[in-house]
Amino acid sequence: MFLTLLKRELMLARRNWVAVLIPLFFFVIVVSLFPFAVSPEAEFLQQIAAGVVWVAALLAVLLSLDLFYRGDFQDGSLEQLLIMASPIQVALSKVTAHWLVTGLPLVLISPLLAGLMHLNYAPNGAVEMNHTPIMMLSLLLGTPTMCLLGAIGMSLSLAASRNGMLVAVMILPLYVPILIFGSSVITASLANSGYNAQIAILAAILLFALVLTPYTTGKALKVAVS
Amino acid sequence: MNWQEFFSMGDHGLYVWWSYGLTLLTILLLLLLFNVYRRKLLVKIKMQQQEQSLKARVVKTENVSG
Amino acid sequence: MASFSKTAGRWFHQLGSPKWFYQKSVKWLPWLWISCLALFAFGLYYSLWASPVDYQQGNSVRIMYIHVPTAVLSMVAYLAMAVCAVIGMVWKMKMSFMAMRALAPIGAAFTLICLFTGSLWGIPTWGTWWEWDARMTSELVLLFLYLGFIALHSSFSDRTKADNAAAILAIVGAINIPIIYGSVKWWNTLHQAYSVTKKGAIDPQMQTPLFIMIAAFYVLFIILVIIRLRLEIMNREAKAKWLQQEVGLGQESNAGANG
Amino acid sequence: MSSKQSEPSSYNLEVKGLTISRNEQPLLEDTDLSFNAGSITHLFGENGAGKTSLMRALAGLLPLDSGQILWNQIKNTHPESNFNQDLLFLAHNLAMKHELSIAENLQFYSILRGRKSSLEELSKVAAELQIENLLERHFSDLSAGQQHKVALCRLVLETVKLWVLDEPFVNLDAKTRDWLSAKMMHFAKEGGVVIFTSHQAIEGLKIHQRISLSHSEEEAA
Repeated sequence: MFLTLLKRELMLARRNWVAVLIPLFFFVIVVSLFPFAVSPEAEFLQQIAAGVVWVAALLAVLLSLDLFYRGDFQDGSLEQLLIMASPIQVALSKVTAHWLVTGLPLVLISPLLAGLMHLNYAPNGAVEMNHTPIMMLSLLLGTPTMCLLGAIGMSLSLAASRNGMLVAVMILPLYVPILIFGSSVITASLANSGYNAQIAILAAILLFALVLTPYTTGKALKVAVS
Repeated sequence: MNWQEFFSMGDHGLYVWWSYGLTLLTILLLLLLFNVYRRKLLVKIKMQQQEQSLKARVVKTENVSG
Repeated sequence: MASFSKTAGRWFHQLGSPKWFYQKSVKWLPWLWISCLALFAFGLYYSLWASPVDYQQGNSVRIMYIHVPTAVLSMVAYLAMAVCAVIGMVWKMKMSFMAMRALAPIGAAFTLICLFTGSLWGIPTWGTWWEWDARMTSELVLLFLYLGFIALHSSFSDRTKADNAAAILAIVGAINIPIIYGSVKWWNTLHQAYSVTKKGAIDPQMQTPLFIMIAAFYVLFIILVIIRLRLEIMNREAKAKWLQQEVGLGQESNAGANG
Repeated sequence: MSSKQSEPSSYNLEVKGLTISRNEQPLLEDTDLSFNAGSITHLFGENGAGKTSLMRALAGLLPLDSGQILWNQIKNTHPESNFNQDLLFLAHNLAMKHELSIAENLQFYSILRGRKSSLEELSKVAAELQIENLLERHFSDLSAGQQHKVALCRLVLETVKLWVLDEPFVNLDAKTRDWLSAKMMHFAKEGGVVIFTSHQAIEGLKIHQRISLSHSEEEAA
């Protein structure tokens, strides 16, 4: 049952693949705005790279939420899904599809942005350290949680109003913990001090969200449809 | 501690009195907001009184023979 | 035990009826106002006059007598909202949804008071009106949670959906509060070696005014919640017959309690 | 018709003490209804009388203020009750994805129902409704009438025991209306329960029960 739902979501995503790519462009554009706004020196960009990449990823995930929930809500297929399959499966299939289609690509193109932000810059003479894998790992653990929490916000605001800002206002405060730990992983690796603790906490938050969120999203979807 | 000292509070008075004053102001503002809302609701309730109260739904089930 | 659960059941059921609450609360309000003003008079005397001056921060420590109680109440209000949300969803009690909606603006107001008293306190002690101190930052995030709740609840046209959706958000928010507070505290120690505001053991002489002020703010909080809850009842039960008489009555006799 | 059901199902739907409201407005108070196996019920009522809300309540979408819905004597929200598997709910919005083709839409729903309907079944029912040459076309390219017909195909393709249809006959041409009436009667003969709403009576359709929902003008108690 879950696989059928997932296959459908992915088929739909493939059909309007342009709308799916937009969050990725958004992610790249937002990150590349910072050198204009701040300063292009490598030393400086490296300092803010972690935070910028993480905040841009957060916003990209929020932006792409609409695509996976609004359509089904409006043409009535959400009702059919909630009748025929259990709300938890519907929520899980939507979150998984959202992560596979938006979250994972964010992680995969983040090395490009690491380059843009001179993440691996080493002043001449210093040993060249590669921090990109760590950043990808932190995003890999962070993006699913973003999708899970975003799913709650989106399903709550489905019946509320059309504007996407409401989801952001509700859900961004809940992103604070993963933003703190996610970006501190990269800063820790920049200062080559230990980051295992942060990784562990990120993973813990992910598991915590994985257990609680689908049920809550299912409930919220039921409310939206009632 | 005479009155003058009491108010100046050793040059921190400004901040202390400002925070107590603003807190009082916020509470009063909140109460004022509630009163304005109350007046709006009174009008709404009066308006509901005149309007014909809600219509009951009647369900008639009849079996169609054959 | 049976009699206890019977009375608790009756009480719980009674509390659930807006009519009972609306009529009863008029009687409570005058008493609450009196005790609140008494506590405040007593508390203010102690905190502004009779309590010692802090050797380091001087008189500005007196701001603590507002900052701490409002911080406590801003948290209590959100947790109370989450409890009302759970009761509302499990027992489908309209009254608890009304209480949840009534708590939100008051909790937000207390968080706001806590934030700006903290800032005013920060100017003499930190030198700036905003410092990313662990407690202040958590209060700021709490304010965002309140605003998110109010924004969600008021953007629904159908009130039952608004209640259910906002209840879920309140519960999710309440579960996330400890995580947010913990991560902000950890993040704060990461970036700031020393803890700026001295929150060590409070000088015992300061403890009595603090407790009085906390009690005073609690009573004030309850009064505000009752007033806002009565308004919420008026808003949702506008069509009810008993309310129309009640309001008609209220107009002529001009009951003392405002609200 | 898809595979012949071995023995006619004997499930009936009972509604006890139902109270539903929309936007804090009570629509039905403490109503008892019963739809026994093999019956067709026509729910009649002007617009805004609460027909759709009642249908959504029967489909388990609208939370009930009080009362319960029993499907085969088991509460529909009970874990063991297979109410959701046996129910086919068709609403005004046809719940079809515009990006997908008709075949994909219908296949998806039949897989979700548990049995992937074969291409012959698809084209057979499409032929009955004269939309067989549109099977590969995207749902968005169809006219409103054709889209409605695609939704009706689900009635044939999915093996269920309870039809809750909201305004199924609206803007259908005569031929399709007769086709639908025939399908309903056939389904009822097999023991299925049919509940549908419509503004006017459907001639040629033998119904067993008519429920009319109307506002009464007198003061509420």
